[in-house]
Amino acid sequence: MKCGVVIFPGSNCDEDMVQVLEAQGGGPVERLWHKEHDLRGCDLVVLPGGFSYGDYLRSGAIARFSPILQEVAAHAERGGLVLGVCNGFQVLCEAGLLPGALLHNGGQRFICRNVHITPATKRTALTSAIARKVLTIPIAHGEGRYHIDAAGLKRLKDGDQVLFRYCDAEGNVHEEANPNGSMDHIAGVCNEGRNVFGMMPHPERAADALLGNTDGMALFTGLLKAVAV
Amino acid sequence: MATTTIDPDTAPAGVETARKLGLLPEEFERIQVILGRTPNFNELSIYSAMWSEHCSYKNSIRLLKTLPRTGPKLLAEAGQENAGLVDIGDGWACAFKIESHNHPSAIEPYQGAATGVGGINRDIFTMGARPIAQLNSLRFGDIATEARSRWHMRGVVKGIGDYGNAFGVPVLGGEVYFDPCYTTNPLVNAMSVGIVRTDRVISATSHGAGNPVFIVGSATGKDGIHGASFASKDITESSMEDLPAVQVGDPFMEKLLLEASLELAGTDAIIGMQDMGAAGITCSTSEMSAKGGTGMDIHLDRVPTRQDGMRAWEILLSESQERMLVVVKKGREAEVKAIFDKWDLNCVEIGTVTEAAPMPGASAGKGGMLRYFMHGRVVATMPAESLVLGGGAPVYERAVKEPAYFAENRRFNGAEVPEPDDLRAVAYDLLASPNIASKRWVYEQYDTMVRTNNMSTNAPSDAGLVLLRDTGRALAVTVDCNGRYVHADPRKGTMIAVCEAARNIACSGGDPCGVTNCLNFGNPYDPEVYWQFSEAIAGMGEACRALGTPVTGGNVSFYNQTVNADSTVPVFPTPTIGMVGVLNDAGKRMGLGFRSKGELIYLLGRSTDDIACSEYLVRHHGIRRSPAPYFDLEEETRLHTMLLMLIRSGVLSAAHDVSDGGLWVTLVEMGLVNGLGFDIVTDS
Amino acid sequence: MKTYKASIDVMPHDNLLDPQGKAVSGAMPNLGLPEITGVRIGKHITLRLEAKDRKTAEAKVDEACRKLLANLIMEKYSFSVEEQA
Amino acid sequence: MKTYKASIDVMPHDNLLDPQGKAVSGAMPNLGLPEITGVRIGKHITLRLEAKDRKTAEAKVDEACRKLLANLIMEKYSFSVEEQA
Repeated sequence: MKCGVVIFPGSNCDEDMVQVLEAQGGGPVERLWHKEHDLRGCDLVVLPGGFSYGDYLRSGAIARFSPILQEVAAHAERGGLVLGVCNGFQVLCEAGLLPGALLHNGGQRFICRNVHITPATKRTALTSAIARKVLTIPIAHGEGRYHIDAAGLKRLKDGDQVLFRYCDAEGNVHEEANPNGSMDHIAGVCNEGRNVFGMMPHPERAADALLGNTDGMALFTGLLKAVAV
Repeated sequence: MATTTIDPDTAPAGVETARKLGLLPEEFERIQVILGRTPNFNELSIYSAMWSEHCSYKNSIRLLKTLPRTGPKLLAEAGQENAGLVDIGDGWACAFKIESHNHPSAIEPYQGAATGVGGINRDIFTMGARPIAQLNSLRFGDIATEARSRWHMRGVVKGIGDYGNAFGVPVLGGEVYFDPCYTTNPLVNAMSVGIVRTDRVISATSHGAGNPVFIVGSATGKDGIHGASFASKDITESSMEDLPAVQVGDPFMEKLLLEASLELAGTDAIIGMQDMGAAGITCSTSEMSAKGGTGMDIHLDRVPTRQDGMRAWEILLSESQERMLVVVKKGREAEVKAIFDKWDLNCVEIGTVTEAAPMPGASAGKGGMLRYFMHGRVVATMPAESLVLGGGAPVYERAVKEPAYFAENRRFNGAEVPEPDDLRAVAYDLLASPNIASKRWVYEQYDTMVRTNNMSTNAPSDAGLVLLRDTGRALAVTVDCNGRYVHADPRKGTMIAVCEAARNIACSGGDPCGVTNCLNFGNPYDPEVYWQFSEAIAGMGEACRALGTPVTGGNVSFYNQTVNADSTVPVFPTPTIGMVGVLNDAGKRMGLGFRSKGELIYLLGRSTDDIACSEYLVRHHGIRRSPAPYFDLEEETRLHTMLLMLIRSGVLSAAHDVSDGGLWVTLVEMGLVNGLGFDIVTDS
Repeated sequence: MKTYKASIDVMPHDNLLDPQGKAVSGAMPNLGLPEITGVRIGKHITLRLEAKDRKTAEAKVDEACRKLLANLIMEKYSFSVEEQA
Repeated sequence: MKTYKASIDVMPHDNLLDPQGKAVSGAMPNLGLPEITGVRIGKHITLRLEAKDRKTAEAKVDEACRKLLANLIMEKYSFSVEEQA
C-alpha cells in the first residue's frame, strides 16, 4: 500500500499533504516530480493544493500537460485511486479526469476561511469513514466556483457522484452558506468509476489537534483503508 | 584611462551630470578622489544608486548605530547579513526582516505591494532560510471619505494576497490603520520570518579569486532605472517610451527561485548568495565583494535580458524582480546548473571573483576592484568598498528642531473634554471605527493556513503563533506601531510601539528575542522631521535595552509626505516594529478568547484617567492635538515578566493586550471568539 | 517557413454567468456612463508562430486554443492570423 | 438613439514583463507546439451602449477605457465600435 504526492512547479501544499498522510499511517510517501513518467507503484496518487504554474491562464490549465499527468490518467483508467485537492481538483477537471470546471469565485476575491461541508454520498472511499453530518474544513482559493452544464449536473446527481456540498453549521445547504457561488453548492465530485476524487476544501489543513481541527482525518482514514485492502 | 570611444557612457562626465543623477557637488569631488580621475556616466550612475538614501542610509546610519545591536542570541550583527538572525534553540536560527514599498504602492497599489512581498521574502531565503510566516503593516487615508484611499487599499490587499498566496507562505499577522495624513502616501510594510539550521546559513559574501559568479532567476529589463535615465545624455522620446512605469512581480518565478535556492543551500557548492533588490547587479556585486574583501570582473553582455539593446548602466541599475547573484566554488558549476535546470530557471555565469588589489593612483579603498565589461571592454571600474554602507558611502549629520505642535499638545487637558450623554452609542460607534473594526475583509484574502503551522487559526492570540513541527516549539510573531502616539511624542510613542509588540508576544506565551524595524518618516532635510526621527530612535533604543530585545536590522523609508502647492506635510512618523518571540513548549501558548462562563477577569497594570491620543478622543471629539498617553517603561517590563510567569504556571485561560479602543474594545474582542459576554464591576 | 502573428479572443459562453462583467456593468453609472451595459470580460491573447503557410498556421492556432488557451466547458474562442512582414 | 456594440482589447504595455504570457509560452512545447512563442495575455471586453451617433459612441467607449477598463500605467487599449442592427 503506497501513497504518492505529485509536485508541480508552483505547488505549495505538497509537504502539508505528505505530512498528514504519513501521520495517518500512509507513509513513507513518494514525492512524484512533474517531469517524470513514473508513479513508482503508488496505489493512491494525490494532486495537492497550490498555484501550479502560478495559476496563470486558468488554475490547473498548464499543469495538465506535465508528463506525470499522462501516468495519472493511466493510473485512473486502471481504477487506481486519485485525490485532487483545490489546485489538484482544478487540474483533474482541466485534464478531463473529472467532469465540470472551476471558475473565478462569485465575489471576485480570494477566500481563506473555515467553511462547513456536508457529505452527499457514503459510497466512496473518501467519504466512507465520515460519521458526522457536518464537517468544518478550511478553503483557500480564488477560482473555486464549480460549474457544469445542466445535463452534466443531472448525470452527477443520478450517478451519486457529488461528494460534498457547502452548508451552514447545522448542515442546511443554501445560498448564504455557499462561499463562491458553486453550482448546486458543490464542493467536491468523483468520477463515474468512483476512484477519482476532487474537492476544493483542504482536509489536510484540518487533521492536527495542535492546530485545533481534526474534522479532515476521517477522509484520510477512509482513503487509506480502501488503499490497504 | 584614455578613452578613444565615442560611447557617451564611458566618456568623462561632469558635475552637471552628477547633479542630474542626484549627487551633491562635494560627493562628485569625493568620487574623483576615489578614482583618481573624472568618472564616466556609467560610474556616476553606479555611485548615484549606491549612495542614494535607500542603499546607503547616509542620513540615518549614524543614529541607527546607537540602537542595541548585539545580544547573546544574535548570530549576525545588524546590517551584516540581508536579514536579522537569532538563535531559537535546537540548532535552529530565525531570519526575519521588515521592509517598505510605500512609493511604488502609491502609484500602482497592486504591483507595488506584490513586489514588496517578493523583495522581503528574497532577503530571507537568500540566507538559506525557508520563509514560514509573513506579516504586513498597512496605512491608508480615510476610506470612509476618500475614493483614492479605497483604491489604494483594494489594490494593496489584493497584491499582497495574490503574490503571497501563490508563493505559499502563510500570513500570520498584521495591522491596518487609517488617517488622513496617509491619503496620498500610503505605507506598505511587509515582514517575513524564516528558519534555517544554524550550520546551513548562507552569507552574502564573496571570496576566492577565480570562483565563478552567476546570475539566476528572471531576465533583466529596464525596470526601476528612472533616475538614471533622465540624466543620460542620449535621452530621447523613444528611450523614455520603453521604460516600464512599474515593476511586475512574478510569484511563480519566486516560488521556483525559493525551492532552487534552498536546494542550493543544502549543498556546500557556493561561497555566497545575495538577492537583487535596489540597484540590482551593482548593489549585489559591490556589497558581496566589499564583505569578502575581494573584487569581481562582471561581463554585462552575458546577463540574460528581457529587452534588447540595453546599455551597460541600464543592466547595472535594473531592479527587475526575482533575481539573485551567486558566487560558486570553482569546479562546482555543473552541480549548481543542474539545480536551476530542474526548476527551469536561468543560471548564467557572468563573471569571476578577483584578488584584492588596491587601485593605483587613488585613495585606494581596501578590498577588491569591481570591473564591469561590455563585449570585452571595461565600461566602469571602482573599488567595491568605496560604494557600500560602512565603506566609502557618505554619512551625514542632520539638524533637528522641535516642532511647535509638541509644546501645544501639552496644553490639552482631558478634564475639559465633555463627557458624552449617550455612552452606549459612543461605545458601539468605536467598534465601527475602521481603526478598530474587524479586519476580516483584509485577512480573508490572504492564505493564513498554508504550511499547516498556524496555531492561531482556530484559537486567536495577540501574536501570530507558528508551530515548528519537528521541535515541539513555536515562534510568536507580531508587527505593531501607533503612528498617532509617535506623532504626539516620538520618543514615548516609539517606546510604546516596542512594548506593545512585546506585550502581544508575552500575551501569547512567547519570550521576545529580537526586533526589526521599518522607519517611515518624512524628508530628513526638514529639521522638524529629523527631530521626530532622532527622538524615535532614542525611544526605540531605550525600550529595546529595557526588554533585552536587540534590533537585528530593518529599513528606512524617508520622503513619506504629501506635497501641496505651498507646503509639504509629512505622514505621521511611523517606526513599525516587527518582533519575534520563542515558546520553548508550543503547548504553553495562550489565546485571547474567554473560554467558559464563570472565569474571573483581571486587569493587570496601572489604569490612569487618560484619554490623550485615544481613538475616542479623535473620532468622537475630533481633537487631534494631545500628548501621548501615560506610559512607564519600568512598570511595563515588570508587567511582561509577571504575565509570562502567570501563563507558564497554567493559571490563566486567556490574555489580551489593552490597546486601541481601551478596555471596552479589549473585552468585546475577548468575548467574540467563543460568543461569551462579561460582567464588569466598577468602583463608581 | 514564415512568421505569423495571431490574435485570439477567449470569451465566456453567452449563457454563462459572468460576475466580473456584471460588476463592471454595475460600476458604469458611477462613472457617469449609464448608457453602457452588458459588459462581458474574457481574454485577448496574441502570439507569434512559424508555419509554412497560412492554413497550417491557422490549424496550429486552433490546436493551441482547443488544447490550452480555452476551456471549452466554459469558454468559446475566435482568432485571426496575419503574416508578419 | 442607436445601439452600438464595442469590442475592446486591453493589453500590458510592450515593455512590461507579462508573467502569464511567459508561463503559457513555456508550456507550448509540452503541447507539441514549440513553434508558438511570445504569448502575451490581456483582456477582451465586449459591451453595448446607446448613443446618438458613432462619434459619440466611440468617445463614450474611450472614456470608459480611460476611467475603468484599462489601468493606463500598466496597460494600453484599442477598440472597435459597430452599430447593432
